[in-house]
Amino acid sequence: MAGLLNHFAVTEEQLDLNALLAGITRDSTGAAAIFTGMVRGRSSRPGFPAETNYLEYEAYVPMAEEKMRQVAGEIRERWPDVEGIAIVQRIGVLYPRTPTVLIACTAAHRDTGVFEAARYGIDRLKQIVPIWKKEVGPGGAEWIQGDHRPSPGVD
Amino acid sequence: MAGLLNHFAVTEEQLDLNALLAGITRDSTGAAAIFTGMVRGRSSRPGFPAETNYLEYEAYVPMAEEKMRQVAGEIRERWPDVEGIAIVQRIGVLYPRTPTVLIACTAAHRDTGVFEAARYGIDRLKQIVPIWKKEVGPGGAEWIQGDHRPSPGVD
Amino acid sequence: MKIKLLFFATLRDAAGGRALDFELKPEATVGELLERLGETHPRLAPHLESSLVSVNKEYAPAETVLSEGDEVALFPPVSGG
Amino acid sequence: MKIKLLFFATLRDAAGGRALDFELKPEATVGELLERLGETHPRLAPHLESSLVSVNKEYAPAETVLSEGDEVALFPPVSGG
Repeated sequence: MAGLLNHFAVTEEQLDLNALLAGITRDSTGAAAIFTGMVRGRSSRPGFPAETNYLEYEAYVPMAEEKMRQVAGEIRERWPDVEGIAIVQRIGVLYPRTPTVLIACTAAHRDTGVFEAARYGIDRLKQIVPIWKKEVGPGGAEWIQGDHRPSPGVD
Repeated sequence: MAGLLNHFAVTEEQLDLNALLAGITRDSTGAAAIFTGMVRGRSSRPGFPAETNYLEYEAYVPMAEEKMRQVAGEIRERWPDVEGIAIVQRIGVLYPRTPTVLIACTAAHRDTGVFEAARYGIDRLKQIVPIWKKEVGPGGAEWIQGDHRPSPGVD
Repeated sequence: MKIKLLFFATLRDAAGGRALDFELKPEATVGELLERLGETHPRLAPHLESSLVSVNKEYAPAETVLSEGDEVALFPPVSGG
Repeated sequence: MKIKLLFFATLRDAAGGRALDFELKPEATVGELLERLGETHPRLAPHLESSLVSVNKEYAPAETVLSEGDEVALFPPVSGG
């Protein structure tokens, strides 16, 4: 699959959206859909911590980057007009308002599925990419546990 | 509508996605969907210039910023969980691969309609915000004309 | 009465300039403005039928009644993004 | 045979460390590994049933047969993003 514009990373560095976008842009590119997640400092949704001081992320880095590659492959299968895909997770101690994750998909035009592709990317990342976060708030520290059990051979 | 995180601009400056995102992030924000458009240097889609040297944008700036505000109002009506909205159009001479426009919507969670809201935003911008571009390619210069005729009172 | 005219994109090219102060009879409508403009600026005439019109930064139909000092802009369908 | 065990998140806390070299009989399965681990590391036992297992960076079911030098990771359902 030479020539595919892919960028997968687990990093402790700040996410630079400008650079990440430029990295998956080529001459034929006319549109990008980007998702970013941020640390919520407070939440009113039931089941979520009302107040968070910070999150601490860890990852099984080589497997995470492999699984990001798999997610990108699934995206290309479903939306073959997607040109570039960046999937980046920041790890370490991250404070409220900080972008923690980015999924960006580029294509020639916006009607190619780029929005759906980015949405699919973040949904799949949260299912199968081995990353975990511990929430530290006024009540102490707690690992946040996902609810997806991957099916070997499928996930 | 005090306290709404809105940012509307027509600018000749480079779009800084990091700063624009930070500007519409607050403590309760956990997700952002961002659309950017770029100048295509080449295209294989019928009806689009095969090769473009650059685009030259102009805008009726005060009306454009008013119409951006209107688009944001329409977004908030449809997706009331959206927290922040940034709509920015860059004008002037812009070369291939350059981001020209950004629509970003933030919310507490990604299932709040942020993706649909960003998509709606760019669709509406291309219908009603008074901005025009001239395409300059090997064959000369040509104004690109839209196909939407706004309905006064609605658009 | 006097209104301020603005032209953008193809309309600016045809008008040969971006702005114009224009004299109209009181309570003239947008439709009457366009008719008058076609007479005084024949190079604009072929563009007027398909052009969009805003009055004070709001899209305005032909029957809109104009007032002294209004800012009226003429331009083709938009193509931003 | 020897395999390399890795622990993450809650499993790392329970294991008291991130990595462990572990001795197993040849051709042991993932299921047998978990059973053995529960015996040798009782603090891990309560976590093993709900934990996910990867072998050489791929999710692996209990019946997967292990080989000398495999990298086996144990961790809870993921929560990145």
